[in-house]
Amino acid sequence: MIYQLDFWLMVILVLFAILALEVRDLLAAVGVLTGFSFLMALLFAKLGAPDVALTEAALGAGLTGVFLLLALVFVGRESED
Amino acid sequence: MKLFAIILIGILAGFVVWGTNDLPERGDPTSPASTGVSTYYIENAYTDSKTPNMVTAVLADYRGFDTFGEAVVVVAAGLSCLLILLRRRRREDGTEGGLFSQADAEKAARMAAGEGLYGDGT
Amino acid sequence: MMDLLLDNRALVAILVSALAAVAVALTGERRRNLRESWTVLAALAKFGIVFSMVPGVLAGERYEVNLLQISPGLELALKVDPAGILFALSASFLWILTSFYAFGYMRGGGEHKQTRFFAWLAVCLSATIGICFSANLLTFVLFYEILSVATYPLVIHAGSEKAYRIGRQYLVYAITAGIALVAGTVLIQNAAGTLDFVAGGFLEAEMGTGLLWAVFVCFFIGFGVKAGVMPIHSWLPNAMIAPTPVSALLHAVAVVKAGVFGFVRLVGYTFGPDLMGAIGAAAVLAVFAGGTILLASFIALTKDDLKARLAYSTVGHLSYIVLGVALLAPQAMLGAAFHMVTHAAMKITLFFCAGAIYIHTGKKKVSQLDGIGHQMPLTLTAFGVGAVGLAGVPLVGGFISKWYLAAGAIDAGALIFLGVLLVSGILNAAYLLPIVTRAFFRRSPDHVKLDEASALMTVPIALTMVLSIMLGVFPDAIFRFFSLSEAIVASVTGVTFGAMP
Amino acid sequence: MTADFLLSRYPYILIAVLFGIGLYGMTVKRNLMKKVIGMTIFQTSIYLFFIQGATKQGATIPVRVPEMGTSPELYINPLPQVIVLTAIVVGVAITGVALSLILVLHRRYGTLDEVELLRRMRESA
Amino acid sequence: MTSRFESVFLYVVARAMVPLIQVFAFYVITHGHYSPGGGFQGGVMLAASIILLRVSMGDESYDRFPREAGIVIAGFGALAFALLGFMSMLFGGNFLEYALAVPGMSADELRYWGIFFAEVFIGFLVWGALVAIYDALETGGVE
Amino acid sequence: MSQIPALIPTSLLLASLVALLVGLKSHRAAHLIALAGAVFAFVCSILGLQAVIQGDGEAIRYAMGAWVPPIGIEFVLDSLAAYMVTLITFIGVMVLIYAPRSLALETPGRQGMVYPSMTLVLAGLVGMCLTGDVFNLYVFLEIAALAAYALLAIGDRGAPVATLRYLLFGAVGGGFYLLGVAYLYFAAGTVNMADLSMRLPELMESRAVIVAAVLMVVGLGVKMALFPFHLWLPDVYTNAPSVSAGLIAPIMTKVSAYAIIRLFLDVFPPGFFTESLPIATTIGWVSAAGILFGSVLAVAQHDYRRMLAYSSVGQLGYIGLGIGLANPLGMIGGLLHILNHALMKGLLFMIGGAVRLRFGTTKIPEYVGVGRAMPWTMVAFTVGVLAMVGIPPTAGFFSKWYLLLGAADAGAWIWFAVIIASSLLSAIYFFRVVEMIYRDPETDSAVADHEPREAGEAPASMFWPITIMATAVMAVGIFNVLIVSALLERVVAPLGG
Repeated sequence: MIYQLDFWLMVILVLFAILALEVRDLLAAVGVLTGFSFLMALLFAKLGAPDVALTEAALGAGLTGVFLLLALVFVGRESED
Repeated sequence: MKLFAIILIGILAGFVVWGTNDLPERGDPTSPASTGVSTYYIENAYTDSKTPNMVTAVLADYRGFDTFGEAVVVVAAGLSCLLILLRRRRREDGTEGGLFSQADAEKAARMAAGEGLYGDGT
Repeated sequence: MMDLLLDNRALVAILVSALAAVAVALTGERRRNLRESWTVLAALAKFGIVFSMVPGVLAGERYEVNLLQISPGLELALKVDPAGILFALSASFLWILTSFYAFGYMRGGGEHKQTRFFAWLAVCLSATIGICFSANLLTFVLFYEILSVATYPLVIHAGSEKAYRIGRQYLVYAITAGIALVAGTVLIQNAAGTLDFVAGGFLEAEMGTGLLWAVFVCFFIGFGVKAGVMPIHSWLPNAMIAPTPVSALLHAVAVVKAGVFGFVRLVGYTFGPDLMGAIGAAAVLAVFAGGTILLASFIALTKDDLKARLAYSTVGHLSYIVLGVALLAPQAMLGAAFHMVTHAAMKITLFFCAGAIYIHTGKKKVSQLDGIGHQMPLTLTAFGVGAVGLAGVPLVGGFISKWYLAAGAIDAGALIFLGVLLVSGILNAAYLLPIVTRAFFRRSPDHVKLDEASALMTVPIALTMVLSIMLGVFPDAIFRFFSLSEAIVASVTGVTFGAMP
Repeated sequence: MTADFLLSRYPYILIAVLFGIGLYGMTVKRNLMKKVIGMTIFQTSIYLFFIQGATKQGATIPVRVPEMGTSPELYINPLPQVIVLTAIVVGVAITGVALSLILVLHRRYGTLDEVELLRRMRESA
Repeated sequence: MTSRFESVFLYVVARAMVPLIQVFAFYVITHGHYSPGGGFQGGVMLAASIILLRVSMGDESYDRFPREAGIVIAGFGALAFALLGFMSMLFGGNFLEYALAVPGMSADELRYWGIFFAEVFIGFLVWGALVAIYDALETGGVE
Repeated sequence: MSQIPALIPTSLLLASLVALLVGLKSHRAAHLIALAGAVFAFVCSILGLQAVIQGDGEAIRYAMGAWVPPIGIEFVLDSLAAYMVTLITFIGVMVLIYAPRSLALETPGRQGMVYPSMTLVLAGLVGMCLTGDVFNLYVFLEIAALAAYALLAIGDRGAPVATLRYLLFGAVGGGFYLLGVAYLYFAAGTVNMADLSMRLPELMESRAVIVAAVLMVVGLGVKMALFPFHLWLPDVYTNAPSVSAGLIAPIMTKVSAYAIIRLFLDVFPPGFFTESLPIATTIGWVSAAGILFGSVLAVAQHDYRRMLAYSSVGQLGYIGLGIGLANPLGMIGGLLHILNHALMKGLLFMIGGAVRLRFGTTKIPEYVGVGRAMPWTMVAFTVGVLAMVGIPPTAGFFSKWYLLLGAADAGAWIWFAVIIASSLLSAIYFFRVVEMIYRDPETDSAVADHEPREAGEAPASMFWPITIMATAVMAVGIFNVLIVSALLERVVAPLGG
């Protein structure tokens, strides 16, 4: 099956998404989210959208992560849920 | 409450999946999306603008206005962040510096009580 | 220019007082003489304009003005017909007298915010005349709502917590009524596709009994509130907290009569007597009116506050008119139309007197009035005339209208309502005449000397008294009220009366 | 039917799951940062929907290769990619604004718990 | 505060990397026609380079890239894009109709350059705006 | 002339960009540029409106970049769009004239950034109205939303919290809309509205289209603050600066309502929203619930702005009812209410700002004596209140009139009753304020413990916009038939009748 890679990528994406939301440490959550975005970029590339993949990698995985981390500097990394 | 939200989201997700039933098969080259406008872009992108990358051609030319709008969104976001966060920034030597510090509260109060379009006689 | 004004007399009659309101508001408190001359000028002009249309209307002329389209297929339109001019004539004539009386009253009492008072009074008059001359329901609703809102500042004039509370109550009633009217109007527009008043009615039985009943209920609420039909009357006695000229003009002549006039329009010009009878709505209306007459009279008996007593008397007498309309008999309708005028004249006399007594002596309660007839003989004489008139004694206007009402009740075969009329006549006498006897035949606890209120108040009182008597002796003199009443009945039912009584 | 459906539609199901997870994060989580993270996941799932719907069997990326010519079935549909490109930038812009709001309100109220925040806001009003 | 992380290594590496990143970013922007990439991606890279500068050099970086510069660059980028759109209107075309922007050139050539300039402007704009957002966030909501 | 559809949004965008750059140095120059842009856009909209009316409702179509749709993006100036655009730019001009003094008080030191944001909001909303492309609509939606977040967040202390909630709601709404666009695109292969309306009739049974319609309507419904999704609205308007509230409350939610109407009338096949799917009816029911909910809660409020916010929830329901009735009269009522409510709410929020400037309060019990202190402003206020309650001949009466006619026509008696009940409720909560402002601490025994208010009419730059808006409220009421017959009757023609 040529779509097998897609499938496993997507499953991992779902796991990452759940993880990003359920981890209590916000720093870890942001890290997982960055990983999520990066995998997503990979999937985009796999699906034949290199432009989008590049953008997602740069913006989603890169800058969003930086912004979130920057915010964490001020608001702290604890979360109650 | 939490359970209720999860059930609702589950129903929504189910609904979304239900809708995909009538979407074309995955990767179907005869689907409406593949046979619609996109064929024009694929066929003519190079002849119209000598640009091999069709995404760029569509982005900057055919749907250039979308991109313009998007550019404005980015600027709007930058502007919004500045508006929300940047008011006064204290430099290390204690002087008021940085962006946008023309008016402080006192001046504002004067302006509110004053005359003219901007409250200071002008 | 002159032609334009003459052609649009109906509109000019409305605008005159609106302009006066603006002029009054701009002139302000400091130049009060100038301010008051605006009021007088407008009142005279308005009366003149309305009066000038009377002969034409009697001759069959209908002055029409189409202002502008306000909704596709619906015009803001004015049309002067007998019913309208009858009401407009009485209101505009009494405004003249009220104006003078109000000058005396307000100055005598040193009331605050007189500018606001006179301006809103003028606006109310505009709206009232607008109601009179409305050619269709939408225009009617428009002026009706303006009247509701414009009355509010007058009701809260006193500025006390109680006044505001009553003002709120008034607003809730008035807005409810207005919304009910709008709802009914929408139903009619939806079913009939037209809103123009037609003598004899324009609704058809084919529209379905359910819909017609819904329309009737909406309008019953809409007009019933203003007309003080029980059980939705309770704002009216409370609203007597307003200054007496307001009570006099608005709660005896303009505002409440607007509700009654609405019933005239409803029965005579929207449903039509036949349809009203066919669906049974008339009977319901008559029962409510009859009940109100009796109940209000009984309540009036128990009231010690003079204005409250008069207020309940008003509630009762308004229902006379509603009853007359609801009986559907031509004679009753004639009586009802004429009672609109006679009741206005008599009740305004009574209110004027009450106000004069209050301003002059500070007395508000019936029980305080012992022997006051010796102090203010003219005022109390006028009061007596009004009282006997309301009770239905001949030679005063009330007799004639009651006579026709009674005749109509017999005609309609509704003898129970004849009984209601008779009982209430007795009750009327029972709650009004003791005041007169008290005033003249009991000895006052204080020392009394002849001391009338100022001429600004007594002259209007005398004039309204004369008017009341004139209506009883020569019902058709000068103003041609009786002919107009006959014209109404003729246009609605087709029945003409030969000679006058 | 179910097996077939799953085989051909599994991306949609997984996308819907991602969509649901994102929404769950936005609605149920009380921490505002978590909400923003949920928002990112939610938006990304929509981008994925676009991209994966645009795939075309036997087609290559939408960059013209001179030897292949420009037959429509040879290239993947570029339009959804453009749409997603635009949407990604919009999404990041929203995230940026959301974060700046979070900073301000954290400075003012000292908490990121939504319920607590609303309570404090009402109290101080 | 000179830097968030007092590290000479970071300082040196970052300073060395910034120009490289910028060069690559310009390459990405200008080669949007031929390969994946374009204004957005390149602009993000430019922004990333500045952010790296900020992280590694702290306040010193404001001398190289002032705080105001972000929004100004963004504004001018967007303004230039808008004027590019208006340009063809002057010659009777529609908004963003590159083919009419300059009389006397062939349509496809013009569109090529139109796309090129649009990408460049977008690159600048994204650069500026993202740096502006970063700068704003970096203040942490001072009041 | 043919450039008008493009000129309206682009001139606003240009103005905002220039104002942004200039605003870094001088907020005055930014104000003047923003104002100039708005005035220019307003003039253009008037010209466009005139052209549309003279052209018998024939739409002016404009292809961006001269790419014929569906290849490129199309802007369509038809009767409905011209109507909305004129309204938006009018409100924009008024608020921009009004803004400086209020901003100096409420957001000191940030004015230079506020003006470009205001024009951006206007540009986004105008673009949403004009665009003929469902995805372009999303882009403009987000432009307007982003600028609006900033404008709303700089208000009182609680503003950021409220705005973040709005942002999250808005993101969900935008996401739903975008997902709907995706379904629509994959089902029909195009994102152009005109093209879609040609292709969709044969796809009416497609589940994908059904899901697309539901998602798009729900997404826009969230943005519109339709009843269950209204939760963000009250806090946002309560904490926002007067200028932002005066700009955003009148038009922002309306434009989302407009987008739903646009989808209903022009994109999806006739009958799709009414027969295939009960979307219109559902909107009607939730709107009815929203009307009651908003009106009842408005009665309980003591903060002027909060009361207006809840009133907005109710009033938006009227527009929803117009959609729900789905007959010509009801739809005319809904569309007319977009205009009326925009004028009335804008007027009332602006007056709230003027009172705040002079007396520093937004609490209704502290409004005592304001009527004496700023008489003409309060005359305008009274006009606004009368319109909100629906007293003829103000504007508010006529939208209710058409809605009631439409409800009677459709036999929707419960909705009929809801409209009537809410009129009464709005009378209760608005006349409360009227009573308060006309009380006079000097002569009124009931409120003698209040300090007398010093005389202080709103400054001219605030007074004149308020006056013009109040006049417009009256004029739209009296001359509504011109609007209805020249524009709206054409718009609702697809509904038959």
